[in-house]
Amino acid sequence: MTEIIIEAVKVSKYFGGLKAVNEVDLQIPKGSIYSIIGPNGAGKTTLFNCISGFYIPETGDILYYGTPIQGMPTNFIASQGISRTYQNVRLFGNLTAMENVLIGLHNKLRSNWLDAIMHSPRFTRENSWSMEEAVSLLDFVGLKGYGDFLASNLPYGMQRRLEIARALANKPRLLLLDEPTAGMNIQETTDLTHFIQRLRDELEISIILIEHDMKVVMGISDRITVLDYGTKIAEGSPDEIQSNPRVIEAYLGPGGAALAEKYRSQRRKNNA
Amino acid sequence: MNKETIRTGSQKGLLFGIVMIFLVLINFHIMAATMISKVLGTNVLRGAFPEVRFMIIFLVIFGMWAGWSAVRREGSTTNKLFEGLIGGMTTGLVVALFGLILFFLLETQTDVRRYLTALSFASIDIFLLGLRGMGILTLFGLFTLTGVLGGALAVGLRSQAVANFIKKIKTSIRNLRQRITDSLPDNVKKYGKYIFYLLLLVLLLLLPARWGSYNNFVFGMVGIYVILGIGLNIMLGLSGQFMIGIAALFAMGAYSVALLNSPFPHGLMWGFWPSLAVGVVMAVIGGLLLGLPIMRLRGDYLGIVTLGFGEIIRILLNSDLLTDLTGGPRGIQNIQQPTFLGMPFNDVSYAYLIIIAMAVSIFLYYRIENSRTGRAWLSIKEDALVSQATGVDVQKYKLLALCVGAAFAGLAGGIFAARNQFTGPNDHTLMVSINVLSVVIVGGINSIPGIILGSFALRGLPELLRELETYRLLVFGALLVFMMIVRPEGLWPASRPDLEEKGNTGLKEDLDPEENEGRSDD
Amino acid sequence: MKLSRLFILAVIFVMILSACGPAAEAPEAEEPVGVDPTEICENDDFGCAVIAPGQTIKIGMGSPMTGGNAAFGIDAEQAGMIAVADAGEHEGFQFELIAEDDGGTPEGGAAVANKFAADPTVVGVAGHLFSGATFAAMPIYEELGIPMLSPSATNPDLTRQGSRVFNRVPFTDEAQGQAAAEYMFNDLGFRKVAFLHDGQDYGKGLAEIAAATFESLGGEVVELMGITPGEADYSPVLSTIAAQSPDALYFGGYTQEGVVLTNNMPTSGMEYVVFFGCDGTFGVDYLARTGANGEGTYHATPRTPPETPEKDGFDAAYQERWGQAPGELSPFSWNSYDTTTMLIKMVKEVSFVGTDGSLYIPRGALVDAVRNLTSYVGISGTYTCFPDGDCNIEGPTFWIVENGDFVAVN
Amino acid sequence: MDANQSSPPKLTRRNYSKIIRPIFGILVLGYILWRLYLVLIVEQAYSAEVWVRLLISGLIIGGVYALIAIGYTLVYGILFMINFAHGEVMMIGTFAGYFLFEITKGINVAGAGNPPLSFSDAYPFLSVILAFLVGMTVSATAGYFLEKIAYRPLRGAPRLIPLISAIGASFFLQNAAQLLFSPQVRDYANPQAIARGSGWNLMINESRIVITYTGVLTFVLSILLMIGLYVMVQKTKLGKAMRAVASDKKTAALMGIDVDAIISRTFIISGALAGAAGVMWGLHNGLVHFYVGFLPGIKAFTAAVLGGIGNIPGAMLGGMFLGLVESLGPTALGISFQLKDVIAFLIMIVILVFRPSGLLGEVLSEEKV
Repeated sequence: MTEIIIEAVKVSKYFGGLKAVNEVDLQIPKGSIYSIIGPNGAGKTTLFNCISGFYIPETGDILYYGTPIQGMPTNFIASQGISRTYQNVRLFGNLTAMENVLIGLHNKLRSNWLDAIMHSPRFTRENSWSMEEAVSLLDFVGLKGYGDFLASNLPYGMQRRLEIARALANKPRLLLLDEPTAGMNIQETTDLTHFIQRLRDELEISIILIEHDMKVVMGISDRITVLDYGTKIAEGSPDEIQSNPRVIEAYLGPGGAALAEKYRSQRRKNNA
Repeated sequence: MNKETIRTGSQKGLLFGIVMIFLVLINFHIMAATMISKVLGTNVLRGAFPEVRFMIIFLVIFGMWAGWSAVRREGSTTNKLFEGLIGGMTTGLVVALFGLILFFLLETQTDVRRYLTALSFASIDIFLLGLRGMGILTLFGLFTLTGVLGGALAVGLRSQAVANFIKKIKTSIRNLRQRITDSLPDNVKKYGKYIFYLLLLVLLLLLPARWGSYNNFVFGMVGIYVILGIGLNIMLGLSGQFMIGIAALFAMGAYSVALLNSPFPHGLMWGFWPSLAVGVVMAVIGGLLLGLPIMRLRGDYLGIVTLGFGEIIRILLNSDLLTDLTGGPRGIQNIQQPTFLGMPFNDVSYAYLIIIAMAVSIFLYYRIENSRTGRAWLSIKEDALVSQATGVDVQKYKLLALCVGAAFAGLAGGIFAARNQFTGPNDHTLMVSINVLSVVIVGGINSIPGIILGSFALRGLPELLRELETYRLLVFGALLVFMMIVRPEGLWPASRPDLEEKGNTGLKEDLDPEENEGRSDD
Repeated sequence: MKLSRLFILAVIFVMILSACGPAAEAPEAEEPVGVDPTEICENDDFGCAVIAPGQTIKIGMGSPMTGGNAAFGIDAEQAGMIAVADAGEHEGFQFELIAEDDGGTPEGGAAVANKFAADPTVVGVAGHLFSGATFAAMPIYEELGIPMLSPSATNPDLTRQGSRVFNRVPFTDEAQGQAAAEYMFNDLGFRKVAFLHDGQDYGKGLAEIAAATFESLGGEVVELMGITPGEADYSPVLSTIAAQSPDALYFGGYTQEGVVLTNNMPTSGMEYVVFFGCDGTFGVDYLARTGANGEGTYHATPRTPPETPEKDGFDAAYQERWGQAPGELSPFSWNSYDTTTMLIKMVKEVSFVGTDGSLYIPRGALVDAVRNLTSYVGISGTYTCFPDGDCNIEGPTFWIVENGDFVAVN
Repeated sequence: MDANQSSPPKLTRRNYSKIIRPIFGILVLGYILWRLYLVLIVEQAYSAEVWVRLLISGLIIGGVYALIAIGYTLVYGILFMINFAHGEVMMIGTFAGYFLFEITKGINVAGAGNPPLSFSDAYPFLSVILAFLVGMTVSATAGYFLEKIAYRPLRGAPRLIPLISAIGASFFLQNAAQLLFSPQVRDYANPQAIARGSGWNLMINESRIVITYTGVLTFVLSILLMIGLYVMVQKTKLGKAMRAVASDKKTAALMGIDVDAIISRTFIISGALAGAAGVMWGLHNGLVHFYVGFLPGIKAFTAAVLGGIGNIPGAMLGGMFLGLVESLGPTALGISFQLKDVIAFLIMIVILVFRPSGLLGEVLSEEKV
């Protein structure tokens, strides 16, 4: 059996009376691309926030390599190799792209302010290393030459990729991508899909993906979990999910399963 | 000639008329006339009244300005002239009406100085140009005339020909500069910055010995505010913590040096250098004590808490409670002068000390800013939450920013106290914090040249404005508003560094990948 | 782009520098007419101030003219202006008062002192008004031999520095505080007194000394407390003190707080408690603003000569020129007039016209002349300077307010 | 790009503020409780009438603070800027009221042969209303022009920029008043009927407690004005527009609201409140001078933040709270009155440490993602 990188055990998060996440269990195998889907307000981002430490779940455990991490400071969780991106891009807008990536490298560097003042060997070494690392990361996400642009001046698609570069700088073991293709056109979406696969294949990063674009989800996911009203309603491979009546119902409302079946058979007919 | 013309003209005229009335009510017309007479070489004793002709020059300038600003950008030349006329006439009318009241006061010998302190008979008399009743008409005529003149001037100077001329001059200057730059050898171009710094250094080394103690003092004041500004910028500009209590940290440095190096109240004579070190450490401790409980606060809440902290420290320094420790309101006098290699300090050596302290501060600032620490601070300022999720220990770095900033404030305070040989609670009021805040923002946040310019503007300007006597803070306040409106981004806004090239040309071959990996592990 | 910015910076910098060039050197005496200044000036400890024909003899004054304490500085300037006007010409040279704003802070004091030091025609300083500013300014004048004569800096430490140039006319807190305590205990028969001060160096020193003396006399000090200056309502502190039912409330501070205290007393349970002020609360302003509440309150002044024509003349001139009564802005109008006049008088005594027609003022001689001043009858008292620089040797006069006027009681 | 390490991470946790804050809170709270215990139970130094007097003066000053604080809060709520010159706007109102009373005092309304009777003594009610109207109008005008000249050109600039502009405006107004009216401290000429210090007498423990007319006027009027403002903001069209602008300027503009006009009106309203506070200040305390707005301005700003800046009931609560702390604090804790601002600021810091958005402020959770 493959190693489980992160596991959620009956995680619940309430906002007042609202159960945003309700006793959700997740098991993400190492090296997989795992998608979480569900209608708006299903609690996907809340779950992400629980994993990355923004929220402390009311009940349940989040186990990272088998160790509970819920309630830890977010920076600590990040330092253990969990990086994330955000639903609406959150870059450091008044800093350059380079600087954004360099901040992402924060945990990989050890030089402190004293080193900076004295330009100690450690500082010099780390400084040139980090510069180079940042440049190569920008290169990796296809932003070569844009390093000295203010992040807020970059076009939207580039901002998305810069955010991923910043997350990658942390050398994550686990990458949480929150709707990475939102607002992208078809070409960009396709590129990004390949890019995500490259991340997993080349860098061996496990990825959890929140995504609305079913084409992307179905195309690259190893496994998919479906949340609805904070509750996990299905889990399985893309094929299993596609034919799961509860999922279809959640997306299309009661009776949706039948509707979908009808639609599918019609399409099959047309194809034939 | 249309409605718009009359409306703009009369509006501007009214505005200028009211401003003129205000200026007369605060006796500024006398001040202005005195300044003009000084510029023209006739000295006027303080408290004495200048001659009427200088007053007239002032009125002419004012009237022309009124006419100038009444002229709109669009419209025909006649229209513009007419606008100037209307503007001047309205100003004249308002001023004449006011003059009528003044004339009435003068004739009936009604003394209103109980309420309007500046309105003495002599002042009224000079405003009416010494002509009494005729003065009112003269004023009206004067403003009408100068209004047209101002309008004409505006028409003339804003005309296409003049614009072309200015453009031409600008282009030729640019060409000239380009040619000079081109003709310079590459080495000079490359090291131009360094040559400039070298020149600046030489200038800084030569000047203090040459320009007299007053300028040394003012320069020192500016330098101390530069250091304070750098300290505040680390808190405010880099890590985004709104701090209005830097006077408290300043006081910690000043009082440490004062208490440890003066015969009273404790008789500790540690010497300047050790006490300065203690002062810096004390300020850091102060920053730490302030920072620890308030880590969660943000924005204006942080601002008011730090303001409260500053006030608490000042009141405590002044209070009966700590009188035995800090000398209370009497402050600490006879702070011993530092010696360097056995030589006692005078104003010139203080200027050098401050230059060195400034240089060191700037150096340290740049080093910290362009490092992992500085970038962590910047990211906190931009978005603390994301910064933390990216791996920055936000609380630790916020606290670090407070401490590092406090160290600069302590350094400034220590030098300040020793230089004045005295420090008391009145040196550490809220106004100091507000001034430092203004220095940073007026100069340009996160920009060292900006902070230096800001210090010159905010600490040097009031000294230069001393000629204006009691009007100086009035003028200063107006200038502050004006500066913010004209240059909201600061006098010298910061720019982000260009890093990408640096990374590309980095010492690639020197790097051992294994080493990097090892580093990321520990 | 960057270079051009640096260039601008350099230009600005150079402009600032050139704006404040080195101070003009004193012209040297050449023509053999009049007194030869060489010998006198060379023998003088600080050399001579040289006033060329057409220049004025400048008397400096450092005072807070902006900010919360502006009233003090404006008043001192206005009184000083009158003094300069009264001084007239001297050997064809005019006097001029240069009043600079020091904000009352040490920082400002040092700035003003340096400004004066840079001007070779400033020969004396009628100030500074506030002790903190005075402390910071003193070393600078000390170096150049510019005599100071402060109208209001009362910090006792000022005259304990061994300074050669610093002198002052107000009496020290010791003299007044002791006398006040004795007067309250012996003459008025108070046994329980609360002492308040405004937390500034003048009021605090005064109240502390008065309280200590009062206690040593056998009286009970029910409270010795500072208040926050500048407030508009002191009923809370008065209500708290009222609970201890003192006979009198002694206050060390200035008119502004004194008036508020007096006006708050009746509504704070202190309607039967006597308000005992100091020379800081003496003045027409107090009378005008307390009205009936001020009846029966005590105040102090330096021993004032009976209403002299000079004083009346000053009062009239002040009213005429500034439209306000002296004492309305601060209690130091008369002191400021006196200090300026004294400095002018001493300048007149020691100065002489040199061979080149310039006026020579030996600075060291002037410093000594001010220090050796004896029995000078001013409008605010008779002054003799002690070797430490305190010029007021006489005890205070106490005044009671009766029917809206001050009446001397001793 | 390095490959990931497979070793599981070691997990430790550290969090400073979680430890520091309780310690800080316990220290301060413990000290306060200990002092309270000493003064109230051990010493029992003060009897009831002292507390009543302190309470009364606390409520009065609290009312004034609250009124000025609302001005800060209104402006902050809409522009997110600290109107540092607000205290000066109040000062202008105080002066306006002063001049009105000087005028009404100067008009003699008694018929021939009667002893002179001034207008303000003959019609105290009318002249007080007039004074408030004039004071509020003048201050509102000042607020309007302040916004137009010093702040409007800075719309859209970073938040600290208008703050500096406000500081400059504050300098300017203060010094203008000093140059116009001299730094002299003046007295309000109250109408005879509501002379300062006169009032209803209340006997507690055979000791007279004066409930001054001016104090009652101040308190009642400030409460009425606050209620009026609250109703206005909640119910009227202008109030709704203000709230809309406060929550989102862009959307409000899209909805057809003239944002600039609303901002102008906000400044007018906050100026009018400051003017009313200024006249109250003058009537109750008597003092008027160019510096009169500075201290109340700072205090009211503190009060506004304490209550949760941008929140109108918060400003009221903060003002009252601050007034009471200032008046009762030193006595209740047995500390010198010199340190009353220390107590006030310290309590404010403690409150903000535990409620980082003020007493009634929206609790901005750190989790807001």
